[in-house]
Amino acid sequence: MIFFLIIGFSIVANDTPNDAGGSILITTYNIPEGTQKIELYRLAKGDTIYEEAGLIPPRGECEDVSVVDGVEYLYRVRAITEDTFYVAETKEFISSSPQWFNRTRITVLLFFILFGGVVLVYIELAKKNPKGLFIRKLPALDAIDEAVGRSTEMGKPVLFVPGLEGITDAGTLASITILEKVGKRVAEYGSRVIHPNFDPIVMTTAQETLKTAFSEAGRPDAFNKDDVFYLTYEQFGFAAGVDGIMLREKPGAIFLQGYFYAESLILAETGYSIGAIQIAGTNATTQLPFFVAACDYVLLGEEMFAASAYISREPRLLGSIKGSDLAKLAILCLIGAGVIFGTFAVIANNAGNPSYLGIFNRVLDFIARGNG
Amino acid sequence: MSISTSIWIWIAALLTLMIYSFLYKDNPFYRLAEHIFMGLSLGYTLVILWYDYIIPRIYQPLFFSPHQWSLIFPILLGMMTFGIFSKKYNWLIKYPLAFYVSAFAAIQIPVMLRSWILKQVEASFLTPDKFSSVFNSINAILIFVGLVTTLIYFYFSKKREHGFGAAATVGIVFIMVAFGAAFGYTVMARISLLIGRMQFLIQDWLGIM
Amino acid sequence: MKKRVPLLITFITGFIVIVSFFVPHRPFGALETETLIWYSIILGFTLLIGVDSLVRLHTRQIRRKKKGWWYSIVFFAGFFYCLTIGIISLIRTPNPFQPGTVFFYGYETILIPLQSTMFALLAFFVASASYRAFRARNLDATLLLITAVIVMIGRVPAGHKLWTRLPGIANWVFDVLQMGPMRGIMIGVALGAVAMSLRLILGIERTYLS
Amino acid sequence: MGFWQRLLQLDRKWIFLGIAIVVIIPLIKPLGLPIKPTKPVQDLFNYIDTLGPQSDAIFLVCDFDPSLMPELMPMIQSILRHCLTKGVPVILHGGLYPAYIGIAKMAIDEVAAEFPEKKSGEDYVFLGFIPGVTAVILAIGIDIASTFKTDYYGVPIDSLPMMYGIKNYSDISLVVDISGSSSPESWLMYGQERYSVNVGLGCTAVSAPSYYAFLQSGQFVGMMGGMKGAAEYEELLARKGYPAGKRPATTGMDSQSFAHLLIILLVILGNIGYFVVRRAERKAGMERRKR
Repeated sequence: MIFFLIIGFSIVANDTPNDAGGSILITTYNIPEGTQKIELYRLAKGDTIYEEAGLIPPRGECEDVSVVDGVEYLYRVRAITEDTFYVAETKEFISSSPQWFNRTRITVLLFFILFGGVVLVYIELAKKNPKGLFIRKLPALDAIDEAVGRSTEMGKPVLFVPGLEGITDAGTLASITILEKVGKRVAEYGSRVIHPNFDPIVMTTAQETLKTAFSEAGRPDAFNKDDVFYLTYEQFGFAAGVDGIMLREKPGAIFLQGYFYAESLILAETGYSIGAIQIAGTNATTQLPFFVAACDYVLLGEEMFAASAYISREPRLLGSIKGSDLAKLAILCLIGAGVIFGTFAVIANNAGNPSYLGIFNRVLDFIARGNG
Repeated sequence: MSISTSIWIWIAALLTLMIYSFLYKDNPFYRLAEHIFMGLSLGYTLVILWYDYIIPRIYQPLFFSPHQWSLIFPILLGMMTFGIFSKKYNWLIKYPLAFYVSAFAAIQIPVMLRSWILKQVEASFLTPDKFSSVFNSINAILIFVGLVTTLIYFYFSKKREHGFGAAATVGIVFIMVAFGAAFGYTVMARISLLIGRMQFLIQDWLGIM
Repeated sequence: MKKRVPLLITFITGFIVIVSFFVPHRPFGALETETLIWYSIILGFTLLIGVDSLVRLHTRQIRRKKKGWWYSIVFFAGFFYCLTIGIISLIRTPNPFQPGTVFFYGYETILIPLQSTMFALLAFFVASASYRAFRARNLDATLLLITAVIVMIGRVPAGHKLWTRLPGIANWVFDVLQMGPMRGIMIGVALGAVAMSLRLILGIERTYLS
Repeated sequence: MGFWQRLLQLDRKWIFLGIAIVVIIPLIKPLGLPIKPTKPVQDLFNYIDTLGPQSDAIFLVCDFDPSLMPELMPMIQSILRHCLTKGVPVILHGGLYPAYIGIAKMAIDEVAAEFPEKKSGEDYVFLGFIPGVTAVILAIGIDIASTFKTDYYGVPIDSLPMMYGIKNYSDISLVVDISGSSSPESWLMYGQERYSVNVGLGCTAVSAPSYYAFLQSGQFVGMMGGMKGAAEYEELLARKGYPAGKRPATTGMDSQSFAHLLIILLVILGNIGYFVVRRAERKAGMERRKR
């Protein structure tokens, strides 16, 4: 057998990092000119013959996923050109093993622990002293009382649309908290709330919520379960149905709170045309523009979460808002410090000292690693 | 100009017109098309469910080797959702719901942290290469200011006073510009869909052009 | 029992999924995919609830002979038609969505036009809403409408005809002006979602159990 | 009731009629307003235009449902035409979800009929649906033939002449995802980050804004956004003298222009009316109080 061991063409085998085992990472360097394919062979400790282990793609890197954890191997590659072939081998035995921690995800873990910790601490603090946490008041919240009041004066009902998402959506959950507040006001004023539904589970939850709200306002008898009903499971069918309700019942106040899709604009337009006060809120960022343009008050994305915390004064919601705020503050500080340090590093680099720029890039790399 | 002779194109065209008749007013033709649509899409959902869920995820792994008997648990949990139909066993649905809600939440956490937060923070760092020309520098600073003031706008646990309030005001200006851009693009997409339907009616059905 | 066990399920599931994201070692790494499979199976069942709700609604319409009840018959006709051709195609071919099957034919000639027409109705509504509801009622809405107008005009050939710079400005709005706030909104919404997920897993958030 | 008040209460049927007219008339009598390609589309076009019969293949993915056909179908067909004209080997994948395969079939049937000398398996390959979504994206990085086994027509992939030498992403110069969902992110996450394959995309106008960030960071080679993006690609094909089919996106552009102009006009008119009426009401309110 004739083969060439050329200087430069080499192979490195390592246990694939951050995996569940059963894989060895093979990297080849300085692949000879004109290579058509690279064959991989492997020798298990104790065996005498190299067995075939597949081909290496032209990039020169691959994972051998047919290995057994704990068994030690030697590797050999053959780079085959038109008229000859070149060989490279590993010198030391290598084995694969599973890892207990995926290091490429360390930034995610760090951020998760910090953020989660802050949220939990603030939830506890809020439990002890719910008045102690300040949350800015949102104009849309004052409007709730006004809207319900005005529609009662006019002898018109209130319409509450909870969006098209299921109970797992953060927007739907916030919507239920807001519904509680609206329900209480409606009960106090002796008005009526109509609540059409898209999702059957959201419907049962809304029924329970309104029932509680009415009893807490001291008017359990005024609650009519049939006002919370199931409409349809089809997007435009739902929009047409709600439109029909708007035109027939002429509600004085309309709440569009939850996750909406393309039908948002149909609902908001019809609501505007019947002259109702419209208070919208959604975490669907694509639909926010239509609400802003056509409704009187809008809770923009995260404002919805803040609003539900403000209304309920529930520690779990207050704590989360405070936690999110601190995370935002941390992000602001981080990128702010980045600007200052980065400017300094570039100046230092231009003055002939590249070490600070190196640190800057390493920090960036560390944050980026969360995406590995 | 040659009007189509294919019966299927005629059916499609008539259904299209029946839906559009809603623009004049709600009428029996629209109602008819709407209910055909709802019925068909429900049937379609069931066929997808069968083909995409039940066969590959339940039937095949359960009845062909290697049998994955552990799948019996999610199936049982899934069946408990039917508890919603009975007053007495209504509470049964809470078990699958608990699993479902929690799995969704837990899968969502790393995704959100990685691509919605960390990735965006990383992209927001001002690196030297963003200042390659005067125009690029101004743009980089505008993007940076847009992000910072937006974050300040969404900061809820501080009173809006002085500089902080001013920054939040700048933030809402940026937010509204972003919404305007999204608005424009969405309108564009809706019109495109209408053009597509009109092209069908004019070209494929009526044969004009 | 009726509340404790679900909370326990919530916690264990959430804990396992999160740990398996960081720990590739057995048994965690493999548990992530397993949970996903379980999740998708249960998702299928929750979809069935929606199907059932709709079928019930229309059965009730017919039984009570409510106004327009015969539309519900049309609904069932469409439903069973689609189901039948679906089943026929499922028996005959491995993939009923393959062109050539009866199911695909019905899908292509009836469902596709209906679906796209329904969606295209929005073009009309967007026009009427621009006239009747999109108002510059305050500074926010004014800014929004002005940007929208620039983008709408800048992104079509007519914009180039009006002023050659317009397309460039519209692109600049995208590349620069909207980038910062979009990132900020994404970060905010994501923080809210993570906080809620955490509350759910730890059993602090129980609204869904009521 | 003043003029503006009456105008504001105009029945919306007239507005609907207006939209229908500005959309239909330019379709029948096109004006041919010039289309100026933008950079993201130009980038995508240039990338494919430098390739030839000897280059690595284009992997074109059809990831959208029928309701988005007006925007996305012209894109997929333009890329197919471009590849077939230049002789670039092209693999059309019928999408990550089962319902998309029918659309891919319609696309390839129409384009293949325009190129009677091009043969399936020799000049282009059409792959069917297999379940798995992200698992499929990952598996293509290992071996296309063993992942798909046969092409859409049931011919084993190993026996297709075009597929000699095309094993996985390392033999693919570009993945073009024409998508109505978030699938381009999956191609980035699993295709690009794991196997460093280049990715380009075509998407609806609704989702275009959210992909600008990725485009800016260089993760996508180029992008077509909405019907306008498709029209720009058709224009680029036509400028080079390549066949561009019926150019459905381009013929739609005149309607698009006029519809936008009408909507802008409506926004302006509606707001003028709103302010005039509001002022009149305020004045009337004040006078009443004076009395």
